[in-house]
Amino acid sequence: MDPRVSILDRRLCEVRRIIAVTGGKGGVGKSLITAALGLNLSRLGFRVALLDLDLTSPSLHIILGADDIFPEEEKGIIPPEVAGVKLMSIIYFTARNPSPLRGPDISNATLELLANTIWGEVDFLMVDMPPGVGDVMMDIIRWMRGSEFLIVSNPSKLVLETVIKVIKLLTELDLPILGVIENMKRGERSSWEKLSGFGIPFLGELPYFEDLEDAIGDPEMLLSSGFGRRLGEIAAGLI
Amino acid sequence: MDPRVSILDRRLCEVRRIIAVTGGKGGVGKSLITAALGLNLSRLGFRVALLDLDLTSPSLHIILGADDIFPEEEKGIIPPEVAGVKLMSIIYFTARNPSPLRGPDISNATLELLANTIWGEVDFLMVDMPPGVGDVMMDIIRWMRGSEFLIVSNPSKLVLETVIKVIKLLTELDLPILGVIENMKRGERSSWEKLSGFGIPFLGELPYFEDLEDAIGDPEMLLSSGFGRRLGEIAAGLI
Amino acid sequence: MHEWSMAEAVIAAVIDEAEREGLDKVTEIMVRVGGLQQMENEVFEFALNELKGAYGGSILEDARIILEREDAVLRCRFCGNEWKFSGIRLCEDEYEAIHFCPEVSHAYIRCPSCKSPDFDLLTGRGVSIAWIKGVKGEEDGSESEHP
Amino acid sequence: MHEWSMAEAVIAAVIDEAEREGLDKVTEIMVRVGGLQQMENEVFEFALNELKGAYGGSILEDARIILEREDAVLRCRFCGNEWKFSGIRLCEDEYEAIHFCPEVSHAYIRCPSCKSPDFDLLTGRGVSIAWIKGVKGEEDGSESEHP
Ligand SMILES: Nc1ncnc2c1ncn2[C@@H]1O[C@H](COP(=O)(O)OP(=O)(O)O)[C@@H](O)[C@H]1O
Ligand SMILES: Nc1ncnc2c1ncn2[C@@H]1O[C@H](COP(=O)(O)OP(=O)(O)O)[C@@H](O)[C@H]1O
Ligand SMILES: [Mg+2]
Ligand SMILES: [Mg+2]
Ligand SMILES: [Mg+2]
Ligand SMILES: [Mg+2]
Ligand code: NI
Ligand code: NI
Ligand SMILES: [Zn+2]
Ligand SMILES: [Zn+2]
Repeated sequence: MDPRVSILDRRLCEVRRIIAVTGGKGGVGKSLITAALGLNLSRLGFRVALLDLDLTSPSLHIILGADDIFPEEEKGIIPPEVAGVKLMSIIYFTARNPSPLRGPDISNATLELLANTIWGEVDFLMVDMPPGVGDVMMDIIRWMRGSEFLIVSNPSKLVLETVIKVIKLLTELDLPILGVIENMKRGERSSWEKLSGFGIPFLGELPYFEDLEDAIGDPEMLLSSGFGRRLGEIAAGLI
Repeated sequence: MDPRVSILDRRLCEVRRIIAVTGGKGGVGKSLITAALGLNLSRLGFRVALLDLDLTSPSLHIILGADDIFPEEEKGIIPPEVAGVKLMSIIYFTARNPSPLRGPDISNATLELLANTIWGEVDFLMVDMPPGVGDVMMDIIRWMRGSEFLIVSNPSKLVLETVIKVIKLLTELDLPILGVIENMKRGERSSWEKLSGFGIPFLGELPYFEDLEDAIGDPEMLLSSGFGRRLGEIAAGLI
Repeated sequence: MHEWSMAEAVIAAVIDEAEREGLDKVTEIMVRVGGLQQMENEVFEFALNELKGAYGGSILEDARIILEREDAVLRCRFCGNEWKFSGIRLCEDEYEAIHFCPEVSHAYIRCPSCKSPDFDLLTGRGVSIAWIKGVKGEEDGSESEHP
Repeated sequence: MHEWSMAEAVIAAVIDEAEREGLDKVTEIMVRVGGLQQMENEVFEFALNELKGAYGGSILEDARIILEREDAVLRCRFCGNEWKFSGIRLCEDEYEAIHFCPEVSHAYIRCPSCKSPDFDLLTGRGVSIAWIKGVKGEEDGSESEHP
């Protein structure tokens, strides 16, 4: 018997809300949105933790410029703070080595992090999800009960089909969908047109920001960028 | 004993070259590049087949506008042709239903497709890989022996770390790397600067094309677009 | 038929296994056929017998091939519920899709008790080789079993 | 220590299991400790005994806790080779990372025979509960085993 599952609810019991940022497709901006929302919520006075569950290509540590931090061991694993938010990522343990993980490894590593991380009192735990509709999505559903899902879409035809699958899946299971953020909007094209029929909220759209790349690695610059400020408005709507 | 593994080499024995398009990160353009390279090689007179292994968010059928095709059963599964190339995708079987697959499901479905697809004589089998460094990458390495790897990168800081991991992994295993394509280049920024030290070829760069979205679903338009023509040059270099 | 390509795989695998085990003749092959894949048993058996001489070997020309059905049993990872594939109703296209690729059952089947698509297949996915029997050395002819 | 949080998980899991089985007292708990996770056995055992009264229950206050080491054995999916974790040498940081999260062994360990990172852990990953023994109904006191 695996003892880890039995402790999960206790580990998360001081976490007020869990928001899983998803969408199914890669490269739509899930990680940047997770980070920028978390930073904004923290600046609004909330206690925020971020969990990077894109285990084979984690991004949050890069976005936050979190270079030389490492968790402490104290009756569990204490996530270090960076730019005012707690960050838990497998990057502390894999460093920069290639470390291919198959599905059961992903589930096991996720469960290990969830069973041993001591979050403390947290208002928002933001989970950055990997692309794909697979192990991590299923594991969050079974292991992080009470999660709310925030869906990131964009106007590309290549994104729509997968986003619809994710919405259908969450709807089938009666799981709470916070809404859709349409990222990288340019011109008239929009995916929201085709998503509005699913009866979920529209949280806002973000244009393509040419200078966003400069803010990666610098949380203050990210917050004060057009992207960061726009997500400040969206964050205010989530409270 | 699983009989499927024993037939793989025979199934692939009439395939001259297997090119797996990878990079580790999502949204860098792997699928568009796979499709555009395949279409170009086909126009150059080669027999081309495409295999979509991004099983939970397949894209090739959308890019090729392959709407009402279905494989035939004839001593195996015969991939249908679209725009002059053979296309094998799980989309024929999942339709648009959400179908979450865990790691072992991904491996099993991949093996099922590889064991039963009758490719016939093919000069280039292009494999569109999912993001992540996990089941599919490991399965291609063990089951599609002789594959050559083409790496798609882009100038974002969020892409570099993962691309480096993929290059290191393939290099460790002495697997053939065809080279790196730098996609979505804008301005001065480039990932190739940081990748050139790994001793692998640079295949070329592609700018960001504002009108590329219009060509999705229309193979002829994709071929004649700036993106498609640039990949024609890169395809010529692969022959 | 897809049954044919799976039969080719079985024959190729038996030849591989016989070579690994140093058998001179394969006398019996037990093939387990999972219910999820819905193979047409007659077609599959016909193909297996047609193909016994394939791939250049005479090693399993005389082998007796036995097919055994295995029920497909699914278990939900979310709630633990177990159920049989044979007890649920799908439409024809869905059965066909699952025949081609049993994993796409995740597109059409949900846990009857909690609606989750997060289930595992406990038994009865597809085709597997349960065991083969054969002889080493023509003269002695003693049979031995190889899982 | 991380040992402490794993001990909490074990205690919580034993309470859950005892409730499922309707036990009034847990008398013995066999905890298997996989070599890959490199738990400090004394710390872990100390934590387990300290925590026996945790989560409001007196149900396992008197339970005897037995720890059993299990060797970590890895098997390569590419070439089939098997090897023991205890037979390889890593540096200190690498051991520590694997202690925190055994799956990151895929970042530091390669198959000794073919260099592949595509291996499975056959045994000895981390902490599991092998079985618990307990009694139902104070008066009768008969022991039963629960896997
Ligand atoms: N609104 C935006 N404007 C400009 N670039 C963006 C925007 N959103 C995301 N990006 C860029 O797109 C790429 C993918 O973003 P990322 O957050 O890594 O997506 P995901 O986590 O969904 O894979 C990154 O290079 C990021 O800098
Ligand atoms: N050179 C380019 N110029 C403009 N858009 C591009 C370019 N390459 C890719 N895209 C767009 O980026 C998105 C991701 O491309 P895709 O091929 O799906 O990437 P991947 O397969 O790596 O996830 C798509 O919306 C695609 O249209
Ligand atoms: Mg991301
Ligand atoms: Mg793709
Ligand atoms: Mg499954
Ligand atoms: Mg593994
Ligand atoms: Ni068939
Ligand atoms: Ni420890
Ligand atoms: Zn269920
Ligand atoms: Zn090996």
